Amino acid sequence: MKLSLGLAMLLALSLAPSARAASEADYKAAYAAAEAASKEAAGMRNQWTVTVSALAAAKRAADGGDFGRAVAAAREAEALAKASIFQAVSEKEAWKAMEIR
Amino acid sequence: MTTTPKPHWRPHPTRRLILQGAASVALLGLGNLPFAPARAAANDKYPEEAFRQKSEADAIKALYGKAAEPSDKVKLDAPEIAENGGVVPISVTTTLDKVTSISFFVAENPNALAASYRIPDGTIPAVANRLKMARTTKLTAIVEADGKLYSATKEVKVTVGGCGG
Amino acid sequence: MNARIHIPLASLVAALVALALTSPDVVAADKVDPVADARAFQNFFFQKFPNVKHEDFVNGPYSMNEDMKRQWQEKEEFPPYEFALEAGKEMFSTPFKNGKTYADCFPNGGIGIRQNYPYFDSGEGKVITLELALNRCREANGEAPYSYIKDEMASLTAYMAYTSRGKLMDIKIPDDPRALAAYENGKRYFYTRRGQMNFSCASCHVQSPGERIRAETLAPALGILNAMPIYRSEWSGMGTTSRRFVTCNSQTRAVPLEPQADEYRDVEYFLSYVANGLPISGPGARP
Amino acid sequence: MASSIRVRATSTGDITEVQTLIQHPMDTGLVKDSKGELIPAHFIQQLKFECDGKDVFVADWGTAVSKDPYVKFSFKGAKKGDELKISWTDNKGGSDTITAKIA
Repeated sequence: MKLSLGLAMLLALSLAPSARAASEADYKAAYAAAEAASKEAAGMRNQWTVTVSALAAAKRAADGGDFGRAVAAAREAEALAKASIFQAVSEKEAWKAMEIR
Repeated sequence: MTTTPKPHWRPHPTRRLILQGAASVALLGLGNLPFAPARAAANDKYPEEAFRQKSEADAIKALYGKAAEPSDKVKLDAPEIAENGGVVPISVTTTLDKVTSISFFVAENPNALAASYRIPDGTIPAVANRLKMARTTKLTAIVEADGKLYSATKEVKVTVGGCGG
Repeated sequence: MNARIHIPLASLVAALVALALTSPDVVAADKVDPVADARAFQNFFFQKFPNVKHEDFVNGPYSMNEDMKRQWQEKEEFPPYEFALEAGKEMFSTPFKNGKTYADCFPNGGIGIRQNYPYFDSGEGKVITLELALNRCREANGEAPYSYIKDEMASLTAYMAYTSRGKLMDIKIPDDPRALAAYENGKRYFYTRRGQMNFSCASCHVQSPGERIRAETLAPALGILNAMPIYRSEWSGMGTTSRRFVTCNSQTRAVPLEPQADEYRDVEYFLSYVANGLPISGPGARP
Repeated sequence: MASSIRVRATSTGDITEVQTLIQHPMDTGLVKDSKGELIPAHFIQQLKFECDGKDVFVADWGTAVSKDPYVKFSFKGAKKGDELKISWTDNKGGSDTITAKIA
C-alpha cells in the first residue's frame, strides 16, 4: 500500500509541470530574461557561441508554436549567458594564477 | 566525417568519347613522337576502368591484369601517422631495372587506385607525391619491372580524414 | 537536450567558484615589466623542452614531434603556400589606381620589415599590426580594404614575411604608459579563460604543447606567430593571424570579436614581444 | 593569368630532377559545400612531361591526389638549357601547358 502511494505521488509530481502547457506569455518572459543576460555577456565581450544558438533555438521553437521547447531553450540560453558572465567576472583576477612568472 | 552516399561517378557516355578523342588527338598532336618503344608500358590511354574499381585487388587486375609479389627491392616511404589525411607525402624508390610503371593503392579510400605513373626508358624508377587518405589505411606501392609486378605495403594512421566535407 | 547541458554546466560553475576561491592571494597590482616577462616566458619553454633548439620553437607543432617534422620538411621542398607567395609578390608591385604601390606606405619599401610588426603608434596610442597597416595603406590610396581573413591579405603578408625570413623578431615597447597598458591587456587576454570550454590560449599553448587536442598537435606559445601567415592543410588554404585568432575562439565556443579588435592587436603585440630574438619563419605550412 | 604549373627542373651530371606543383582543386565529387550540395568531381587525370619530343614521365591521377598536387621524379639524357614541356588535362576537359628550361 505504502509503495503504490509513493509511486502515485511521484507520478503526480512528474506530471504537474507539463499539465499546464507553456503559453506564449511564459515564452516571452523567459526569452526576455535570456536576451538581457546574453546582451550583458556580449557587453563584457565574453559571449559564448552556445548561448547564441540556444537563443536561436528558442525563437525557432516559438515560431513553430512549440512553446514548451521554446521556454526550455530560453532558460538554457539564460543559464549559459549567466555562466559566461560569471566566467568573465572571475577571470578578471583568476588569470594571474596561470601567468608564467 | 559523415559518410556521404557514394554517387556512381560515370561521365556522360558521349563526354567520355570526346575525352578519349581529345586525349588521342593530343597524343597525335604531339606529332613528332618517335614510335613508342615496343616494350611501352600499359597503353597510353587513361586507365579509366582501373580508377573506377573500389577494391585494391580489382584495381590491380584492371590496371595490370596480373598479381604482384611483395619484394624488398621496392622501398616505400610514408609517414607512420599522417599529420593530415588531405596531404600525405609518399615516395617510392626501387633497385629493380627495366621498370615501366609505378602505382599507388590506398585500400580504405572509396577507390583504391590513387595514382599510376608510366616510366619510359631512361627515367629513374622513383616517384614522390602527396595523396589523400580517408582514414587509417593500408598503402601499397606496385612496381612493374620487365613485365612482372613487385609490391611493398605500409600502414598509415590517419587522424583527420583527408577528404574534407 | 537540456538535461544533458545542465550537468556539465553545473560542474563548470562549481569549478569556476573553486578556482576563484583557491587562487593564491594575488600580489597587489604588480608593476608591469615586459623585459622580465619575456625572459621568464622564454626560460619556461627552454626548460620544459631542453632538447628543442631555441630557434626551432618558431616551427610550432613540428618542434614537438619528429615524425611530423619529417613530413613538414618534405612539404617544404615545394610548399603549398608557393601560390600565395607569388600572388603576394605580384600584388605588392602592382600599382594602385593612383599609381602608388604598397612600397610607398612602408619603411624600406616594405621589404624585410615584418619583424618589427606589430608596433605601438604613439600618435594613435594603439598597436598597429601588419594586416592593419596594409589595409590602411590601401584606404589611404583610395582602394577598398581587404578582408582580414581571406586570401588577398594572406598573400600580401606572406610576401612581406618571406622578405624577412631569418631576421629576428624585434618588437619595441616605447616608454609610454599606453604602450605598457596595451602589452598588459594582451598578456591578460592570453591567460584569460573563455568560451564554454573554459580554455585560455595558455591552457593549450603553455600547459600542453606537443600533446594532441583531438587530432591536432599543439604548438608551443613561444614563437607561435613567427610563421604567420600559414597554409593549413586542414583549411586547404592560407590563414592570416586574424583568421587563426577567430577560429581558435570559436573552437572554445567563445564568440569571436571582429578581426583586428583591440584585444587581438594587443595579444599579437604581447606574443610577438615575448618572442623577440627568435627568427621570422613565415609564411609557414601547418597540418 | 600566370600558369597553374610551377616547375623546378635542375640537372646535375646526367640526371635531371623535376619537381612540379600545380594549382588545382582536385575535387573528389564526394564532398559537400557549405550549402550541403555535392561539389562535382574536378580533378587532373593526366599529366605529361616531354623532353625534346619524347615522353619522359606520364602520370595518371585519380581523385585521391591532394589539392594543389605535387610530384617529383628524375630522368637521364637531358642537359642544362634543354626544354621540358609539361601539360595536364582534367576530367572536365580543362588543361594547361608550359615549357620550362632545365637549370
